[in-house]
Amino acid sequence: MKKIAVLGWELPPIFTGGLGIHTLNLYQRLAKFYDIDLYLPYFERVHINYPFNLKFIDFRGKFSYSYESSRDFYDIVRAYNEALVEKFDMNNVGLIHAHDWITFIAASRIKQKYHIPLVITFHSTEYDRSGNFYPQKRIIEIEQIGIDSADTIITVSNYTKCILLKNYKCAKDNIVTIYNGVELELFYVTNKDYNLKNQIIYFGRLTPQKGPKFFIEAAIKVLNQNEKVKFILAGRGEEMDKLKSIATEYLNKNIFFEGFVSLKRAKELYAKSDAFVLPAVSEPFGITVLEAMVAGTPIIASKNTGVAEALKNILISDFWDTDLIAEYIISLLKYKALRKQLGEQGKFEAMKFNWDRTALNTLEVYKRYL
Amino acid sequence: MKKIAVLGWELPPIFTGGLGIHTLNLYQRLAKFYDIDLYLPYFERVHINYPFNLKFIDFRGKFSYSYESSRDFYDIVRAYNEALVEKFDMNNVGLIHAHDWITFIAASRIKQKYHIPLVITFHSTEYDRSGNFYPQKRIIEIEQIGIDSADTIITVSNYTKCILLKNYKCAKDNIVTIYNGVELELFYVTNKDYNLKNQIIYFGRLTPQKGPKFFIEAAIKVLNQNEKVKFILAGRGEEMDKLKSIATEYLNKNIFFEGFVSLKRAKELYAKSDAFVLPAVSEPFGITVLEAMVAGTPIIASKNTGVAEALKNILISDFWDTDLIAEYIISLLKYKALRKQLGEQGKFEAMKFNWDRTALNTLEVYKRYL
Amino acid sequence: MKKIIFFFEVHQPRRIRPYRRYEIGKAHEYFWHDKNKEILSRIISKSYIPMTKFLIENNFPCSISISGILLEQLIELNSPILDLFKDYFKSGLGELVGETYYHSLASIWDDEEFSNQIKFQEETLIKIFGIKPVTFRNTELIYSDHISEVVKKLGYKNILAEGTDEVISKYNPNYKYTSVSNLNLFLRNYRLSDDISFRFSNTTWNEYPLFADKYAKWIHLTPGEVINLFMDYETFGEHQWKETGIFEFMKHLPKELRKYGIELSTINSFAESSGSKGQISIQKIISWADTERDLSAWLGNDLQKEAFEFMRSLKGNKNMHVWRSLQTSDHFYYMSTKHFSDQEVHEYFNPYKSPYLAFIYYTNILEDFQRTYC
Amino acid sequence: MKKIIFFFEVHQPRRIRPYRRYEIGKAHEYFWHDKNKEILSRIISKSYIPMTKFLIENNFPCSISISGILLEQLIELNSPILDLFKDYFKSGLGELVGETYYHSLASIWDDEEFSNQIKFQEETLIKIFGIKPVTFRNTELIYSDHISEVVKKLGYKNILAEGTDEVISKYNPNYKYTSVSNLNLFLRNYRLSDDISFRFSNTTWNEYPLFADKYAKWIHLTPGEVINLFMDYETFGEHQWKETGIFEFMKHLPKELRKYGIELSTINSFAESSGSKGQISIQKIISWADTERDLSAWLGNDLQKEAFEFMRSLKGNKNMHVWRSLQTSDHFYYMSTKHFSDQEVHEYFNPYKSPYLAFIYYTNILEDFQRTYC
Repeated sequence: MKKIAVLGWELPPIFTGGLGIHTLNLYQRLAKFYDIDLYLPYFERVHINYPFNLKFIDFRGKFSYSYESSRDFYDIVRAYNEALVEKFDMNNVGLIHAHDWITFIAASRIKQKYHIPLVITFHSTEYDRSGNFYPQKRIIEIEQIGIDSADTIITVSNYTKCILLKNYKCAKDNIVTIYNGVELELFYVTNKDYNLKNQIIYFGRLTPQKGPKFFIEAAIKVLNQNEKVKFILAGRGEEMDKLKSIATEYLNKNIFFEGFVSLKRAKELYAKSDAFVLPAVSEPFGITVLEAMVAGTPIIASKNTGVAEALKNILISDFWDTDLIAEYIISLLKYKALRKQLGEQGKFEAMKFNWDRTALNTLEVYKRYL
Repeated sequence: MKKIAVLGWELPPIFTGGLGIHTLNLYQRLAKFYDIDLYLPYFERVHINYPFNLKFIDFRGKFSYSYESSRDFYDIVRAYNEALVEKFDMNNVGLIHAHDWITFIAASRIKQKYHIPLVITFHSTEYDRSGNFYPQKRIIEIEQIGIDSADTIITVSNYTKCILLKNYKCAKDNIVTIYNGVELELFYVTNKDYNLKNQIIYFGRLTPQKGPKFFIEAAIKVLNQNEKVKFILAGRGEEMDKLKSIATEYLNKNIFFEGFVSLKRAKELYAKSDAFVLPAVSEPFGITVLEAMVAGTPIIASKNTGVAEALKNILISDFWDTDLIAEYIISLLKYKALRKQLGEQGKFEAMKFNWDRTALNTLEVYKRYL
Repeated sequence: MKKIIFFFEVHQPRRIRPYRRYEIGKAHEYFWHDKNKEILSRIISKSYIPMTKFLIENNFPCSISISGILLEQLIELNSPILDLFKDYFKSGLGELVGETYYHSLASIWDDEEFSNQIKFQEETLIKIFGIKPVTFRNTELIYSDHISEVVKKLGYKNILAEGTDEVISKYNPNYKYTSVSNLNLFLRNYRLSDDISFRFSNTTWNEYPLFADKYAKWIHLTPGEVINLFMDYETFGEHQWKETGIFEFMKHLPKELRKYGIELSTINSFAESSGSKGQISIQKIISWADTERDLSAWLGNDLQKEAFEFMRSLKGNKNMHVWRSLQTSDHFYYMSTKHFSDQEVHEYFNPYKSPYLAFIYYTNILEDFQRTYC
Repeated sequence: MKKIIFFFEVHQPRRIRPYRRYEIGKAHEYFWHDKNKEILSRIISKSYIPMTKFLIENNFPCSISISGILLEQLIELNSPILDLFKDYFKSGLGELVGETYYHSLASIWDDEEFSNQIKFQEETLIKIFGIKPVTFRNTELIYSDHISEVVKKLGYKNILAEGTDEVISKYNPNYKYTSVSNLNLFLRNYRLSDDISFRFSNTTWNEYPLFADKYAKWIHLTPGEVINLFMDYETFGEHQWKETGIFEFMKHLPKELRKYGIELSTINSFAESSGSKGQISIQKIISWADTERDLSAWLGNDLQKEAFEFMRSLKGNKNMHVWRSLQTSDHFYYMSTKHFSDQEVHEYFNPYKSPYLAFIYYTNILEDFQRTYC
């Protein structure tokens, strides 16, 4: 039986970013079908039993000092990729699956060397991450290398697929969209009550990409009409101070910055809010949308949010149209029926995004080569 | 690419029994992985597009008159199997998957003839169907032939697996349990209210196998203490008159026979009942349990109900222990918290039974041979 | 001698426009003139004109109701269809059927409001066609004993209702019955009606293609005295495109029926010539909508209920015509969130795509209406 | 000089038996004697006896609380463990800590009931051990300013609380503090406590295996004056089996600590010799239970709330001892339906396997109690 070599970056419980959650949920299912080697950067403390083989790539030797400290992220990625190529165990591998630009250099070189089919997944593109402000050319080049080398490209939404088609050289027929699942256990709220809570929530990093600025703009427009409402921004990020200066008039009176929140606190915030707003400038998928929906919370999301394309029971706006976002918020505050219907139908809709389906669809891609 | 030949019996919308629902949900997913020939008895009117190939076996020639009318079911099955063997299209088939005894004769003969790997699924055994009263020996023999010929046996629960191990000659290592999914769309109820409804429901055929008699016995025990409760038996079956005679004292006052109910009516009944009771004598899976749970209804099920082994948020009793069943009913009527907690947690638990998982697990079996 | 009756519902709402909150208190024009005109023009040219010409040219008798809210729009558009309708009714072949002017749900919550809207429709029909109807068809066949009482008091002789599964489990729909209010009651035969209006062009239907001879045979084999085929007028040319052969089918149908001695009729002429099979009481409200055949297409979810209550609360205002135009059932239909196949039907007809937007625009408008006219 | 304090909670409930509805009004014996005896005997021989012997043999100082409801059962069982405990406290190494006799949740709903249960426990401790405690540890470290006020009034000097994430985000738990009621307040160091009680034998833990030298070094590197290691007594021999090496670990720990000049202490002796780092106010109730560190382990769902309300409603009855024995927190813990890892913990301890059965048996019993004693 041929093996699958997965080039990864993170894995819960060590790092629980979106990519890590995807990696764990996908490969614990696929491990029943294939022998899987999962390559990861060296971590000091992983001693959990996974159903796949962990291959830790120690690339600290590439630096004269500890990699955690001073090198910039790009250099760390290069070092990781270099070490990956050197230490790659070719034995019996039938397919390589590489996740995001942080593994694409290695993926491309390994493919060149051994001529094994390559599948790559874009969980995001440099255009998303930069929020279209100064995308790094050197990273875009690496993404293009990945595209050029890949036999199949997986994107997490048609939205991301369109970004690839628009900004990179790549063929439409090579791209497959596969949606992520949502972790029900963490966010499911039984029987949310839809009484008015006068609270609206934003949850995400405070970076231009996610559009917290537009959340605050919409908040101010609502507050100019109704001072009873609380707007909560949960999450950290480099924009914090700038955002606070925009919110100034209402800061700590109606607009609150929660900073980092645990998953438990996130669930609590979802459950206690009348709406979750994600005015993302560019969001390849938007798992928080599904999480909030599973908690029964009505959603206002931007058109540039990948998962929105697959959802009916949400309200959609342009990210910059804070007039419209404010109007949606006011309607939600005003009409319980709107909160309830969106919340309940939305919960049901979101629950259909399960990781079994993601695994099935990924298997379908693998089947082309194995 | 090798094909999979599926020996089936029914398919929605023509027949929508449990086997038909299983066949449709499973193969519309697996059709993405394999070219699938689905063999079915000849039906006059199927003109729907499925993602797999339908192969209709017309076996009316085996009789001198129309098969629908007078021959007994066993003879029809024999004729279907005979015709199946004759008309089987061997070209490029890599695996045969046969469902229930009604296809096992053909499966065994085709395997003998072409030496193709054979997977069989038991959706029920003769012991279940007969409710342990006079199981037909000739059918058990056919089931044994299926077992003897199969490379892997799939059962829909460990409960059924145990029946096989106990009553047939078969090896434990050959058997894999794969649970069914539930069709969310049909039964999901948003925010059930758990106010007292004074209504308890049984939904299933009125046959000894499903234990409606024990439902009535428990009902009478409850009614002797509380005359406000309504007990509804939804479904038809040969036991109807006998059951009415047991219910006599309370008939049409507290105990009602609804006869045939549509899915829509079933959902309504689930939603408007304080509990769903299935005191099955032998139930390989028990999809109605999941359906009622998805509708948010508390469950009392017998130990001899396959799906019960995989559920935590239900109440379980011996089917004959109508004292205990009655006590559970009274507690449910008495304590809203019990209804609500069982209903809400149960809904969440049942929703995890999705057909994607069933398909993944079935793929895992196929993978052994293809 | 068996008869078949074709009854057609001719109706298009004044859809409201995507009305934003910032307009509240400022803009009082609620209706989506461009969209309504665009849709209506398409329907007129694809369906209303060819179908009405067909009726005239083929001397095809049938019963027809045309909502007032549609007539208004036809007049505004200055469309030739209005003259065609007049021609058809002048020919005496057709029967003009009454309803509520606004194609509303008034029947289920306010007898007075209901009666007023019926009377207004009568006046309109008299003004335009010179005809006072004697047959009544309520919005989407919404019906109950109580509704028939109100209609009876207004002087009608005949009324239509859906032959729901429950009704036809007790009564063969293919007869004339009597309502508890003592009107002649006609029950729609939904299977045979749907064969034409829904299934006609469905290539996966096992009876596809449906030709007039086969259909005539089915009618012949169906026991009863009168087969009531009630459907939207848009069936012809819009739901079933011309290319499906629907007009050819209709054209050949009368002569195929004649082979079995079956004739076409209108509701009232049948009613006058035929006896009642008995009385039927229908206490719970039924309709022809969705698979539920109840009110759930319009008042099935919380959005619909909250919007409906809000609208009702504005009774007694200074702009009754607009308020009543906001009562048209379609506005609530667009807010439906039903699952399954019905959802697709709802979506097909929903100009806002989303039931949530339908609700938001509608309540925005009511807020303005309340401020401006109450 | 840094100190570490081991505090152990020794408690087993009187579990109720699977009490059927048909027994209501007939059977008034509620407790599951066989099961309780079986579990307790196992724990005594696997944990209580070896651990207490260990403490005595190694002159190991620590603070211990033993619930009254457990002491009753030890007396009934006539177990040698009672004499071992007496020996240990006679040695003067150990400190006996007070609590509610019934290990109940009385502190959160009734100050008088709470005080009575504390006093009853004091009387019991005096009777059995001849010792009146000065340190108080509430059920599962349930704590708030208000609770500390009540405890202060009863004459206690020291009290324990959980060092929750919120508390330790503001205060280093490794000091003695003062409660708003002016008691000496000790905060559990949950990470270092859990290293022993939860993670010690976890082979997938990256620090596995944990040896005394490594642990002593961690303690050494931890800033502060006192490390409060609070845990169940059953940790030793029951949760962590003898075979895991837990006793060897404990045996070597004092001398490894001594290498860094760290000594073991009891709560009160530390309290008397050391100053306060400052006052801490904790207004919302906290506990050491589950990951939430609140009351949700016992009152987190509707089952628990309904059962608790029912129990409370029976105040003022003719069988206070049984009623109070039904207040033991464990009864509510068994009704928890939390997800995740906690669920497994709950299930492990749940003798009925199902929270629903725990609820049904409990309410059945209350129904009988109500009939019989109210």
